[in-house]
Amino acid sequence: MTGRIEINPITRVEGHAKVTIDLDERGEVARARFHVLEFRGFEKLCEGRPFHEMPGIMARVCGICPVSHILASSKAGDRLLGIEVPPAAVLQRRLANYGQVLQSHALSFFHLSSPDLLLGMDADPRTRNLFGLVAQDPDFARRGIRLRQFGQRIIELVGGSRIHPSWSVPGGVARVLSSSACDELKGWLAEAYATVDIALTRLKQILDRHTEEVEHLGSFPSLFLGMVDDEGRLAYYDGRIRIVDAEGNVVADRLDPGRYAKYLDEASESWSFMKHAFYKPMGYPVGAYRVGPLARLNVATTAGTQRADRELREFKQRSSGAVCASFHYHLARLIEMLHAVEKIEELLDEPELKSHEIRAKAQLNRRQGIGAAEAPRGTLFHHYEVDDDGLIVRANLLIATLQNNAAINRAVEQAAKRFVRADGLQEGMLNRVEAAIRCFDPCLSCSTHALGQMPLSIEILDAAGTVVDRLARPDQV
Amino acid sequence: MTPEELHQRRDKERAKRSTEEDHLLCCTAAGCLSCGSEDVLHSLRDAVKTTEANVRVSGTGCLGLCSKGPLVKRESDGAFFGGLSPESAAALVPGRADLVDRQTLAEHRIEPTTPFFALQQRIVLENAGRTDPERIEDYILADGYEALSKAVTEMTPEEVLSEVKKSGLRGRGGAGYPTALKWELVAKQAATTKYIVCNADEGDPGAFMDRSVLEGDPHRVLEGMALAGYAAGASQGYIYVRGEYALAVQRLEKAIRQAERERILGNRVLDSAFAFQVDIRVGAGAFVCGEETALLASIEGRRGEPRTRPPYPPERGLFGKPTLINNVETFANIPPIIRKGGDWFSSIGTERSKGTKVFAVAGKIVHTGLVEVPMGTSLRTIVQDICGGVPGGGKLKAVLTGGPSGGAIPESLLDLPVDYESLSKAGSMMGSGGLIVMDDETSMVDVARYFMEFCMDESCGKCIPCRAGTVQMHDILARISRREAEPSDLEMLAKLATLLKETSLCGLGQTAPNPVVSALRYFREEFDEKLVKHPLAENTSRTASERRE
Amino acid sequence: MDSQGLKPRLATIWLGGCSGCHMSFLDMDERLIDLALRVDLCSSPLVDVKEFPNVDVTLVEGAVANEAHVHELEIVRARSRIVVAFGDCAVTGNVTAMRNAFGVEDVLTRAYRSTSAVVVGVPDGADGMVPRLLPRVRPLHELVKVDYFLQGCPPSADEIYTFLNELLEGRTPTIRRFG
Amino acid sequence: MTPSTDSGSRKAAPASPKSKAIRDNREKMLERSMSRHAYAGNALIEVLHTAQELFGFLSPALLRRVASKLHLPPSRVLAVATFYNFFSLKPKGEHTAVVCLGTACYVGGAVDLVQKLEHRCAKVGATSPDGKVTVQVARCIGSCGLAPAVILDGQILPRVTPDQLDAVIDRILASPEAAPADSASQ
Amino acid sequence: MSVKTLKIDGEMVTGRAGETLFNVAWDAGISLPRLCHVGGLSDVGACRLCVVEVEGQSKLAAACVTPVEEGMVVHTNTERLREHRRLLIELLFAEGNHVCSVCVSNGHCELQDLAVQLGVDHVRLRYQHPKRGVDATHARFGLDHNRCIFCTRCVRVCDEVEGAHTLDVSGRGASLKIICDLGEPWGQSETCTSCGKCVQVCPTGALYLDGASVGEMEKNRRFLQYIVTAREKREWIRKG
Repeated sequence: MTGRIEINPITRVEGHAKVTIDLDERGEVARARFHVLEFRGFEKLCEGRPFHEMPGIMARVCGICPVSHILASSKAGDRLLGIEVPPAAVLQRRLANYGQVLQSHALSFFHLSSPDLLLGMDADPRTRNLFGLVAQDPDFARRGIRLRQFGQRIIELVGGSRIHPSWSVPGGVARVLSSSACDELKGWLAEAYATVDIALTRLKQILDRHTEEVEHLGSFPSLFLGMVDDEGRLAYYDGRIRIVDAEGNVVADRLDPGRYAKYLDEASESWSFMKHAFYKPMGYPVGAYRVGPLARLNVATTAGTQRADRELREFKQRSSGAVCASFHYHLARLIEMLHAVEKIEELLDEPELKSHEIRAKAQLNRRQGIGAAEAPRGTLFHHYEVDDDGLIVRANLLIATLQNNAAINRAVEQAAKRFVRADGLQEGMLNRVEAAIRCFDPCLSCSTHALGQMPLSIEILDAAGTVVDRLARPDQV
Repeated sequence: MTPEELHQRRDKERAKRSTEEDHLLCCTAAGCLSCGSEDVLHSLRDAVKTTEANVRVSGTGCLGLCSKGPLVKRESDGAFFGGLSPESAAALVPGRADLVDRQTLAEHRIEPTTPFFALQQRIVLENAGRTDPERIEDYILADGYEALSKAVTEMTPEEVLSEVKKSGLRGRGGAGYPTALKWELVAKQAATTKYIVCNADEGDPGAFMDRSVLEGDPHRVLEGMALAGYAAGASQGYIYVRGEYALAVQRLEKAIRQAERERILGNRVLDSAFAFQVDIRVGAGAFVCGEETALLASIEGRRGEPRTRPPYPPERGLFGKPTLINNVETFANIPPIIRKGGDWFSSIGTERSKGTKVFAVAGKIVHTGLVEVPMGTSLRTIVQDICGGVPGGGKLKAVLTGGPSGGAIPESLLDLPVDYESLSKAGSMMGSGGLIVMDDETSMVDVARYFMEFCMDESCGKCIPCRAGTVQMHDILARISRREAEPSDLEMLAKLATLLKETSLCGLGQTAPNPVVSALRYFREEFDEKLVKHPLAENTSRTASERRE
Repeated sequence: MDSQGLKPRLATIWLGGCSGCHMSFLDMDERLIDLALRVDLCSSPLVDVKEFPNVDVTLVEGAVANEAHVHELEIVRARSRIVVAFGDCAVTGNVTAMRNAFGVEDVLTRAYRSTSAVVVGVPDGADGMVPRLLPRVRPLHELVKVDYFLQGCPPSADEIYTFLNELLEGRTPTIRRFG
Repeated sequence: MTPSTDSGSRKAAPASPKSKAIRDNREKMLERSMSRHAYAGNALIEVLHTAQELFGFLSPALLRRVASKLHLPPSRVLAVATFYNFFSLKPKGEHTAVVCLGTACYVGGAVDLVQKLEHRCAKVGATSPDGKVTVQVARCIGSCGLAPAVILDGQILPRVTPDQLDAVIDRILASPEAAPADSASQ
Repeated sequence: MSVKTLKIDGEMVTGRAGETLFNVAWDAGISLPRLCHVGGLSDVGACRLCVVEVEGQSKLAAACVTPVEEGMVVHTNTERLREHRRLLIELLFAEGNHVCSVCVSNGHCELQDLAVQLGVDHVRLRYQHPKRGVDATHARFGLDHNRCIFCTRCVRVCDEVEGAHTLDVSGRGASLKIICDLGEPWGQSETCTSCGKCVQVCPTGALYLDGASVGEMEKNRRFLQYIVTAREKREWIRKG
């Protein structure tokens, strides 16, 4: 029996996507693909706009990580002005970025993935969610909600609003950070450390029960890409690109993010709105690489903060080379949260943070500007070309999830082959395929510059393409 | 020229004419010109040269029956000849009947007793078929400038005004404001400089009455303006002519030159102390300039954007001075009123609408052309009796009056007498006099959309309701046409119609919804029939590329 | 449609938007826990129930940008007592609709053909694997009846909370902003 | 948008400057027109009419000269020039075809004529790529008795059918390099 | 100078002969919605938002261009007027490209404020999405045609107060466009004095200071009355 299974939509991910699973004559999985179904066309719709407006417009690429887009966009704008941004502005931007890493990772872990991990892959889909978690473990759920709240509160106090703050602009930032704000944020630190600790402990405890998932939800060798500073420490706001291979060997180092087009490129396929990025010297599709928490921990020599480094050393012992199991994105995410809280504490003590010198003004001095930053899901590039008057002529965005596209596809296929049986199809099988996707915390909104959700149905088609079986979720009848 | 000289000139011309055997008048209005009447005229003149006969051949103003052009009128028996070729026309010259056979000429002959001519009463168009528009002598022969002569020699300005008041004449530009009231307003202004403006920016699609008057009898308009100047105390007049009317401009220029040369216009009008001169301003293609404040702006060399009133032009008009604005047909009515008296004029027409009205009839009609009838004549008489109804036995559905500011009058209401009040009660308006006949193949939704497109294109854009509202109304109408609109769209259409009517700055915007409102009033079912309940269901069944927004 | 249980049934859905409104929903923070006691969140990108159920209120984020959205919106309208246009994209089209000044073809070309080194295919929906884009991004109320409009890009958590609270208390929420 | 309409039309304007002598002459004529109006700002529309008749279209240089001679702000001159359909800021093709879209013509099927011209020559308001024909529409030329009407180079074609129009276009396109418009008036 | 007594919304008020209804209402504490009117510039009555009902008149009157008359009875806030004003605002939003969320004037925009004030919670009309551009050629200012509502305040301030008449409106109807000189890019204007008054009087984000990002463009119009009084009366009065 040949046929096709479609998982549509993928839920508890940020975006509109589906999976198709093609079956061979014996009813076994021959191929599985991950399709992103949303598209908004930011590269085009920003054409003709003044570059000063770009942070505001580009924030709307994604409501989950708007700060990353604002930062990459402002940095591209800084380049267009050709100036050095005042130190206070850089500190503010860093602080907001860590706030963002914290809130986004909290969302991914507590709100979206922990139901799988803590309630179980096969739990009742009706309660396998944040609210189910609230019912079963209210304290843990509340902690998760509050950890995300802390991250959002940082953004709110620094940027003026939690989502799409229009504060970071070409040349610096537009708001002075008050002492009272810093004081309030310091008050959150103790609870944040405690919550991350509890989450780390819980996750490590259950890893033993998830050996199947660790092995089969996207465990394969690949390249990893992320930004580190000159000492090889994690660098989210600025740093240079390092690429390592599955063995942990550095393939390329100290690459200038501003010259990304020299070593990275993209491919388009008709079956997905999400493009596929690859490392140019190796070509498409072999040059596919992974970005994001797992990649960053694989490329970084050290985290650069005490507690995170302790966790990082333990993490690196999980493999002789790079950690290749995509399931460990979850763990990497928690370690990054710990690192973020430490960095936030560090930054809040910086006296310069509250300085009133926050914005450098200049006329347009360059025609091209590229800004890069580590977004929660991986390295983010914004590339603008402007005309003589500073109006956008061409924009290109290279987005984290897009760079994971090939890996997600591979993980989906691996999970499908391992868990999906066409005869006796069960909901839990498919949830594992989705869980493979959730490891990457794909922000489909970002990656296709849009986002959405679809109803789920799985249809098994025969060779002629007619539906021979249809699996509905239990609640769907 | 003194009044005496004027009379002498008239008598001399009359004497000359009495010796002539016949007078052949070939229509040289735009309609016939484009059917080759110039060649016909040449052919007639050439034919005359080949005979001994003392025959006068002239061009003349629009004879009305444009659908049969080129037209020639023979004065001796009053007969008309239509659809003539230059060859067949030459046979009209006495003694040259040999040029074509008898039968052919008979086929071209149209009796003056045919309803088209017999049922009309001509005041404004009285000189069409009588005079050559390019010769001032012809105008003088037809009692031209007699009224002006009478006014400056025998009447005070107040007396002129009072004749106009007695006549009951109302503005022929559309709204029907009593002419004398307007004149009075200007007359009582203390300012030393005042202006008379003739609105010859006939822009309604489907209207060509003013054009025919300007082309066919330019002196009449000049005389009317001069009389207004005398009554209101103004010595400068402007005629604002549509740029499209090049022939009218040419003839007006010529007429002004002639009148100035004869010192009928100028510093001493007919040797009196009254001074009056007229300049032409040529429009440059903007319908909104038919609106009086926009027209004034345009004469001042500015964008033709209307301004709010008050102050009204009689108080503050052209260059800030008191200004009297009337349209062509209104001025054309003045000379006979002064000549024959206001009482004579007011004996024609209805209780509240006096005199005659010229209509330009077009569309799905046998005889397209110009028709002048007394006020109060029914639309049915005009359309069925005079103009012969719908051709090919088609069914008449509605008559559009008032152009983009008017509306459709359904067949059932055709017995409506033509006057200002009846038409506006029926949801249309007199407008300048365009009358378009629709048969049952015409979609009223389409007609409403057409007029809205016109208003949208012609909106000056100054005020929001007109600029953006016409776009939205057009959008809805277009979607109704394409069967993509739903009932709520029709509600919004009605809301917008009210908004435009009540809040637009000038008449263009205020009346732009009229065709839509009247179409909805009488032909609602044509709209309902095109609505869809769920435009979505239809939209999604088609591919994106097929769907047009 | 009556709610099955005692608690009003709430759903959220996202169409063509950035998910920022949903994030703002989550920004209600601990009030979410309170809310969970008062309403039943039956369907949402945040939960695994994928077939859209009958509900009392649905918050719809995002503009209508492709054919799948049109289909989903019809289902939502048919199964919801109250439909709320949730955030600027749903209310006005917002940034999502900025592509309307360009044609769909231009937008796809710019995004896929002219930026990729390798073009195996362009996702124009021709092969049925992805939904076709609508020629024009549209706000919700152009396609279905919308009962309430909650402006903002995104509406703040406080505004969302107040709005839902008013609705739960049986009052008519009032508008506070535009854009 | 609409040019003059009939045989009484103002003389067709030469589209391209010929010898320098002629150009100088035209400038002199424009100057004379402005001087006749005593360089008054309120004569702007009259002067623009003259300028367009002389030069075929209103180039920026021409507008600038008019503005400075009439002591008007340049923006006002452009504002006026773009308000009226008559004024053209771009040179026209060798031939101009204007379809009347007045009510009578519309009812008589003028839309089909527009489509025919758009199909064969250029979109409304544009000139065909070979520079031969400029397609325009008018909102009633007042020849409603002749509906539907097309004005080709100032001549009214009465009661035109799409097929007749086809034939006319064939003739135009087949004609060799059209004689400059000003030679026709000699 | 004669004084006229009239009734606005039930209150007896007085105004000088020749004074507009708008100003008399303003003095009486009734602020009518408006976009084209701004104190210190001539009135054009273009936006129609200040239309009021005058008893005994069939037509609505735009208060900014209607002189007060003795015994007038005026209503400024009836249901009919509110519905008209609401629709006028919707027309403006549908006509241009007003993406409030990413506009430099977000939060400081008269159009946006009026939408809120008049209860516009969505636009019932089809958005036209015109393709308009941005003129960013001037070193200090920008002109985003997408956000222009053609109130012509900029044109009037440039002509009447600055005296340069650099700006004007070209085209007509839906294709209106604010132009500089002969349509040249603003930065190449020979007549612009770069005074910036146009930017400050603009009610939306159409005119902005270069470098402004989302929500940063706050306008200041107090200078206008100051300059006009100074020029006309030779009195230099700073109010408030």
